[in-house]
Amino acid sequence: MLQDQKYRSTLSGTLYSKLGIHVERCYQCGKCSAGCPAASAMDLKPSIILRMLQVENERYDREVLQSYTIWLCLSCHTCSTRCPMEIDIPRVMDVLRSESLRQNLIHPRAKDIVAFHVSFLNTIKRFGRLWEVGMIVEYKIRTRHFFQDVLLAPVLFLKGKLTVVPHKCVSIKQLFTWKKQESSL
Amino acid sequence: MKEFEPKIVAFVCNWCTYAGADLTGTSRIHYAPNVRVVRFPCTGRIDYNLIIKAFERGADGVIVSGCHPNDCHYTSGNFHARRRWIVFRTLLEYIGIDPRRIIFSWVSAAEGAKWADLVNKAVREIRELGPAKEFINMKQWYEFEKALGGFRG
Amino acid sequence: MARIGVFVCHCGENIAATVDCEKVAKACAQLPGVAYSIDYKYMCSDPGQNLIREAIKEKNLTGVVVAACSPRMHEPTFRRACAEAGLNPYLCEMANIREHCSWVHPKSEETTLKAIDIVKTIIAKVRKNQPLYPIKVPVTKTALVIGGGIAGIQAALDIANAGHRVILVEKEPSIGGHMAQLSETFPTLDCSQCILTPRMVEVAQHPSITLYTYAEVESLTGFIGNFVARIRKKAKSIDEKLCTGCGECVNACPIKKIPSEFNMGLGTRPAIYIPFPQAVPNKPVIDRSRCTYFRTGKCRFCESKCPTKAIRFDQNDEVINVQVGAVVVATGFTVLESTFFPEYGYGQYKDVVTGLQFERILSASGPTLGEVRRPSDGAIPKKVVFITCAGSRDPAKGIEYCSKICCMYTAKHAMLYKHKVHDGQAYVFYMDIRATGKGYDEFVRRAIEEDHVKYIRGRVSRVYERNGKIVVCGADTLLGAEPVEIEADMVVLATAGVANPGAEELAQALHISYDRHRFFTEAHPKLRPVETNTAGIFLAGACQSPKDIPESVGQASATASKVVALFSRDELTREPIVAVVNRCAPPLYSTCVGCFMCQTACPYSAIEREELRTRDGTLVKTVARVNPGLCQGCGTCVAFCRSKSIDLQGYSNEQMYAEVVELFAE
Amino acid sequence: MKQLHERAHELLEQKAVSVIIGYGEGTEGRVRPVFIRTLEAVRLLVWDDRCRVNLAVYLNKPEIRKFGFPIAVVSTPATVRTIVQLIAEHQLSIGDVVVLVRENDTVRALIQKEDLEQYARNNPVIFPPFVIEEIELLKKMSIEERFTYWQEELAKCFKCYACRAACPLCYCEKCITDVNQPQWVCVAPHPVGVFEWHINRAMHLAGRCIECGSCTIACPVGIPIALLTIEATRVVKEEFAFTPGIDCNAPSALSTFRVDDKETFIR
Amino acid sequence: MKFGLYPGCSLEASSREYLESLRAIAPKLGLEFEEVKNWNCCGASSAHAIDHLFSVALPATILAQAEQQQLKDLVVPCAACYSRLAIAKIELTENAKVRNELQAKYHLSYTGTTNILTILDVLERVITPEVSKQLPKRFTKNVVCYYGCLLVRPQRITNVQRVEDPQQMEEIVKTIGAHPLPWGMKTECCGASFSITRTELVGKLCGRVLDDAVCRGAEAIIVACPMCHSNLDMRRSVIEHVTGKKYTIPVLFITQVIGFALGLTPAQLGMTRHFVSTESIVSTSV
Repeated sequence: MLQDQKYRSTLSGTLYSKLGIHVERCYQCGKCSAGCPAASAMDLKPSIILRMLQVENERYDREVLQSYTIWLCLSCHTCSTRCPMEIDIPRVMDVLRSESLRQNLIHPRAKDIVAFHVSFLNTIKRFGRLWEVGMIVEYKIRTRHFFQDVLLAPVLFLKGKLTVVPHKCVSIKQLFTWKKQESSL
Repeated sequence: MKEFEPKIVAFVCNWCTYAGADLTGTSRIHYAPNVRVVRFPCTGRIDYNLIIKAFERGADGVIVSGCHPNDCHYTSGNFHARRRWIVFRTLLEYIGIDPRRIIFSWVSAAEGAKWADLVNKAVREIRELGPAKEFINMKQWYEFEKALGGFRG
Repeated sequence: MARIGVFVCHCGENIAATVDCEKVAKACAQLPGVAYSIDYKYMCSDPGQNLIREAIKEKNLTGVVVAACSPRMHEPTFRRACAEAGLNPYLCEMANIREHCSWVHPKSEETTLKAIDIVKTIIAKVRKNQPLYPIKVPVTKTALVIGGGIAGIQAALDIANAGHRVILVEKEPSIGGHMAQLSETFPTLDCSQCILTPRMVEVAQHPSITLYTYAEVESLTGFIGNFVARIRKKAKSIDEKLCTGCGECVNACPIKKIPSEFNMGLGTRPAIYIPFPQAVPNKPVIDRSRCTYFRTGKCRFCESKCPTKAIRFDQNDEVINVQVGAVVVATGFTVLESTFFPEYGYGQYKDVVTGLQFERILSASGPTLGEVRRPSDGAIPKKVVFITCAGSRDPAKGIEYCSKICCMYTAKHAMLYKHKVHDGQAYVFYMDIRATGKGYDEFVRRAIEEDHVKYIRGRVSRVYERNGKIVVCGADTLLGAEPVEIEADMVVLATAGVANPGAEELAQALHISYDRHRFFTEAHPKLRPVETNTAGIFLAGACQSPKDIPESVGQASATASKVVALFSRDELTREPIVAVVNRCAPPLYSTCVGCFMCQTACPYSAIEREELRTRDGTLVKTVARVNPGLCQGCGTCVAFCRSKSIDLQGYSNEQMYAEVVELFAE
Repeated sequence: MKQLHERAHELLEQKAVSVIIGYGEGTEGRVRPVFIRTLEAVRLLVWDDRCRVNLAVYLNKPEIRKFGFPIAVVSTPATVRTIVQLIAEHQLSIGDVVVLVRENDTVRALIQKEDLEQYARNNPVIFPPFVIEEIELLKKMSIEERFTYWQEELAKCFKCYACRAACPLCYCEKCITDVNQPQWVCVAPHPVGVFEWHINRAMHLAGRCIECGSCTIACPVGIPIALLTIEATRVVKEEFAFTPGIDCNAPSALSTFRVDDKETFIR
Repeated sequence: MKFGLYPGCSLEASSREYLESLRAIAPKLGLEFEEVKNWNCCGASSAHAIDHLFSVALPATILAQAEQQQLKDLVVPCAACYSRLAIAKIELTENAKVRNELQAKYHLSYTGTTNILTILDVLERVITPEVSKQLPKRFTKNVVCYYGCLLVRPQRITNVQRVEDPQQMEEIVKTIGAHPLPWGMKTECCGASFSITRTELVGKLCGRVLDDAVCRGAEAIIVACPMCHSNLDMRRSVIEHVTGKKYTIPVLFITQVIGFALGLTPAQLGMTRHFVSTESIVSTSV
C-alpha cells in the first residue's frame, strides 16, 4: 500500500504504473551512456538519469525534467538494444519529455528543439503531411534562427527537394487533441 | 444470535506450511481457532478425495497449503499438486460448488505471519459465505446412514 | 482392539497456561481404543519419558500419542523412548497442541476444545498405524567420479586414500580439466600446472583408482549403495598396453592444422594427438572425425611410424557396466559461445579473445610460450582492455547470474600482463569487484596500486576496429558516466562461465535435477550443498555453479567425506516412510493395472516396472514397483493412483482418512 | 462394406488377428458389437452410419483379451483416439491392435504408431450439436444454477456403473469404488455416494477422456455425464496444452507439470 | 508481386529521388505498388517525443486506411516511417489499453492484418539469382552498407537476426555485383532528426561514418533511409567543417544502385538531385 502511494507521485512510479518500465532494474553499468551517440553533448548521461529516477525524490525528478539530455535523445535505440537489463530507455525519454513539457520545465537550450517538434506537428496538423518549407519557416520564427541553413534552401529548390506548395491530405485534425499541451508552450 | 463459526480443515505439507505454522506458534502470533491442521509429507500427497470427505462430514472451508514453487522438499510435489488443483477446482465450480471454499496458498517455513494471516482471512471469508450449503443435503444422508450403522471410518 | 496411551504435556506453562491439560487427558481417556491417558509437566524430560516407557510395559500399549510440541521438534525423542520400551517406534505419533494451539490462542474453553480435537485426530490416526521397520540396503564400496578436472581428481584421491575403490571417468583424452589450461593461479600466482600435474600423476598411479579417459557415463540405474553405471570407452585407436607414448605417430600425422582444444583454438594439433605435454595418460588418441584414414580409407602414416605397432584402426568403442555405491559428479563448466557478443566483435576481430584464451597466451606451455603476443599478427600488445561481466549479469542475454571467478582472474590477467609487458597499459572495465576470498581483495588492490592497472567502472557498449586499432567504447560511471574511448591493441573478454553442453543429457542419465542454466541442483542450498536430491549422488566443482579452484577442491573433499561416511557402513538403514504398491492373491496379484502414471510423477525415479509371473513363468501383467532405496516418501504417487494400488507407509490412505473423518466425529 | 469383408477375411485367413471386433446387425434396426473369429462369420460385419459406438472398450475385457493379440477393431475416429491413449497408458502395445478405419471410402488398416497418431490428429473430436448446446447452456449458468442442474441430473443416478463399463478408459481391475479400506466412494446411490463417484470419475478421466460419449450413451437414466469429463479435458487442454489420444508416448497431463503452470488462484 | 506502398513525407520532398528510383525500378523487377490513399504523416521524428498516444494515432490512421484498402503487405521505404508504423502495429495489437483509447478518442479501428515491410524485405524477395544473371550492367564497386538505427533497432520491432552486424543489404548488393566491405559503423546513428536543430552533432556523427567508410576503401555508401541519406549527403559542408576533412564519397539509395544495374540512367534515378556528385561512380561502373 505504502509503496503504491509512493509510486503514484514519482516519475519512476509513473513509468512503472503506466508502462511497466522498472527503472529499479538499472544497476548502473553505464553501457547506455557508453554507447549513446549524443552522450557527449548531454548534461546528464542516460545512466545518470536512470539513477536519479531510482532515488525517487522531488529534487532529482525535477532535475531530470529540466535536463538537456531528454531533448538530445535521438531515439536511436542503441542503448536499449545493448542494455543488459532490457530497459526501454528511449521510451523513458519519451515519457520524460512529455512530462517536462506538461510541467513546463524545458531546458533553456532545448527550446529550439521543442520549437522544431511543435513546428513539425503544426505542419502536419495543417496539411496532414509534412511540408518542409512551412515547417522551417515556422521553426525559424519560433526560434529566431533566421539565418541557419539559408544557403541550403536555394540549392534544395533547384534540386526539386523543396516544394513551394504543400501536399495536402484530408484533414486529420480530429487527431489533434494534444492542442492543450501546445498552448502551454 | 451467535455469529456463524466456520469449521476449516487445513491440509498442509510437513516441510513448509506445517513448519510455518510452527513458526507462527513460536512467534506467538494469535489467530482464529477455527482451523484444524492435517499434516501430509507433501502437497503432492494430498488426495482430492480427502477434501471431498472433509466437506461431506461438515467442513465449511478447506485450506490447502505447501511449499512455494521451486521450494518443494521433494523438488516437484507441489507442482504436481498445483496441476491437480487447477483441474479439481474447475470441476467443483462446474458442478456448482463455490470454489472460494477451498483456499490454496504457499506458505513457507519462514512465513509464520503469513500463516496467521491466511487462517484469519480464510475464517473471515468463509464466515461471509456461510455454512457449506451445497453439502447440507449430503450431510443429512450421512447422518441417516450413520443411524443405520452403515458408514465406515 | 487398540490399546493406546495418551500423554499430555504441560510443557511447563507453555501449554498449560492456555490449555487445560488435565481436561484434555480426561477427555481422551473416554475415546475408543484409549487404554491410558495422563498429563505431566514435562513429557520430554527423563521422568516424562519414563512415564511413557513404563506405561507401554504395564498397560501393554499398542500405540502412543504424545500431545505436546511440534513433531518436527520431538518426534524422534518420543519414538526412541517407545522403541526402548519395546514398542515399534512408528506406532508413536505426536499431537501438536503447543505451536498450533496453546501459543496461538488465548486461554479459553475453546482453546482446550481445540487441543482435544487435535489429540483426537492423532489418536484416530494411530489406531491405523502399522509397525514399520527400517529399510536395510547393502553398500558397494566403490565410488564413481565423473569428470577428471581438479574437483574430480581431488574427490578421487580423497576417497581412494580413505581405502575405497574409485572409478574416475573423463571424457577428454587426458585428465586435468580447465585447471591444466591456466597459467598462474590467483591470489598467490603459483603456476597452475606445477601444482596440478603431481596430482594427475598420483591419480594415474594410485592402486585404488581405475582411470577411464576418453570415456563417458551413458546411464546410471539403481540406488544409493547399489548403482550400476554404463560407461562407454570411446575407441582411442591405440593399444594402450603397447604404446609407450614416444610421439612418433604424432609427428608423422600429415593433418596438422586442427585447432587445438587445449589451446582454445589458438594453436593447432594433428589428428592423432596428445592434448598437452603433461597429459595423463600420456598416450595419443586418434580423432576419427579428422583422421584422413577414417575419412578416406587411405594414409596410415602413424601406423607405419609406430615402433611398437600399437595403432589399432579397427578398435571399437567398449561399453562396460560397473557397480558402484556412490557417484561424485564433477563435470565442470565451459565458457560462453563466441556469437554471444556481437557488440564486442568476438569472432570478428582476431584480437578480441576470451579469458581462457588469454590464459593460454600467458601460459609458458601455450602457443606463444608465455610471451604476450596477440593472435592477429604476433605483435606485443601495448594496450590491453579487459572487459568483465561479458555475458554474466546480463539478463538480456539470458545469464543473470554472476560467474564469480571473472573479477579475480581478470585482475590476475591484468597483473600478469603488466609483469610481462612492462611498458604496456592495462585497462579493466568492471561493474563491481567481487573479491571475497582470503587474500583476494588484497590481490586486486595490488593490481591497481602496484601494477597500475587502470580500473574503469562502467560497461563497454561496443568494440570495433578503426585503423588497425580496436576501439573500445565505454563509460566511466564514477565520472558522471562520461564516455571513454580506448584504442587498444587487444581486448580480453571475461566471458561467463556456463554449464557444459552435455549437462542436460548427463543430468537426465543420472536422474538428478538441474536449474534453468543447466547447472546441477544441490539438495539444499545451505545445508546440503554437495548432495543432490538423489541419495548417493554428490556434486563437486563448477558443474553446480561457477567456482574457483579452492572452492572446487573444498567441495570435492566434502563430497569425498560424504562418500567415505557412506562407505563406513556395510548396510544402510533408511526411514521406512516409503511408498508400496500392493500385492494380493491370484488371479489379481496386484490391483495395479500398470498405467505408470506414478512413474512420470515420481521426482526420484523410484518407480520401476515389475513383471508379475505365475509359478510356471507365464507373464500375468506388468505392474509398478517402488524401489525403497530411491523412494523418499513424498507420496505424490499415492494421490495419483486411480485404483489406490499404491500407498505411503506412515501416511497411509487409511491413516489420513481416519484423521480427516475424526475431525467431524461427534 | 465389401472392402471390409475382404479385409476381415484376409486378416483371419492369414491368422494375422485372433478376433475382429466389429458391428453386426442387431434388433430393431440397431447395430450391436460382434466378435468375428471364423471366416464364415465375416459376412455378419456391417459398417454404415449407425456404427458409432466406441468398440475399443472391448479391448480391455479379459474375455476378449484371452483370445490373444493382435486383435482387429472396426474403428471410428474416437476408437482410434482411445487406442492411442491406451497405448500411451501402457495398456496396449503397438502391434497389438489392427485398427480398421474408413478413409475416403476405402478401408485402411492402421497398425504403426505414426499411422495411428496421424489419423487421430486428422480426425479431431467433433461434438454433436446437442452436446455443444448443453455445454453453452452450462457455461451461461450462474454457479447456483449449475449446482441445481447437477443436483437434478445426478439425483437420477442409481449407480449401475454402466458408465464405467462403457468407458474404454476405465480399465482398472479394481475400481476405486470397490476399495473399502478406506471407503473412498460410498456404496449407496444417495447424494453422497453419487457425488463422490462422479467427481472421481471426472478427476480420473481428466486429461485422458477422448470424448467418445460412450458413458452418456450407456447411462440408462440419461444423465449427460460426459459433460463432466469433457469439462475436465477442456481445462487440461487449455491450461496445459495437452490433448489426449493423439500421441502414443505422451505421459499423462496430470502426472507431469511445467514450472510456469498458471497459479492465479494460489495465495 | 503487388505491394501496398506508404511513401511518407520525405519521399515526396527532400528525398524524392528515393521514391523516383523505386518507381523506376519497379516495373523491371515485376513490382506493383498501390499507394495508401490520402495518407498522412506518420509523425516521425517528433510526435513520439511529445505525446505517445498521438504518436500511435498518426500511424494508426495510416494502418487503418491500408487495411481498408486490403493491402496485405505494406512497404514503407522510409526507415523512420517504417519504425513508427511497426511500433504502432505492435502497440495496437498488444496493448489493449491503447487500442481502446484510440477507438474511443479517434474512432480508429485496426485489426493488425497488414504486414509492414522495409524496402530490404521487398528487394530481398525480388532480386533472385535469376534476376542477377540477366542484369545489363553490374555495379562492381567496393561499397559499405549503412543501416543506421531504425532498420535494425529496436530488435523487438524489426526482428533482425544480427542486430549489431546485419547482412540483409549486403546480400542484396552482392547480387548486383558490388563488393560490400566489413566496417564498424553500419548501425551507428547519423543524428537523424537533429539535422535542423543540432547540425553540429549531426556533423560529428556523420563524420565518423564517412571517415570509417573512406578508411575501409569504400567507393560509395549505400543507404535505405531518407534521413541517413540527407544527413550524409546534404550536410556534407557541416561534416567537413566539424571534421576538418574533405569527403567526396557519394551516398546512394539502394534503389538507385539497383536501378543502375538494371540499366537506368542517372537522371531516371534522380541522382542529379544529390548534393555530392555521383558522376565518378556512375561513369566508372560497367
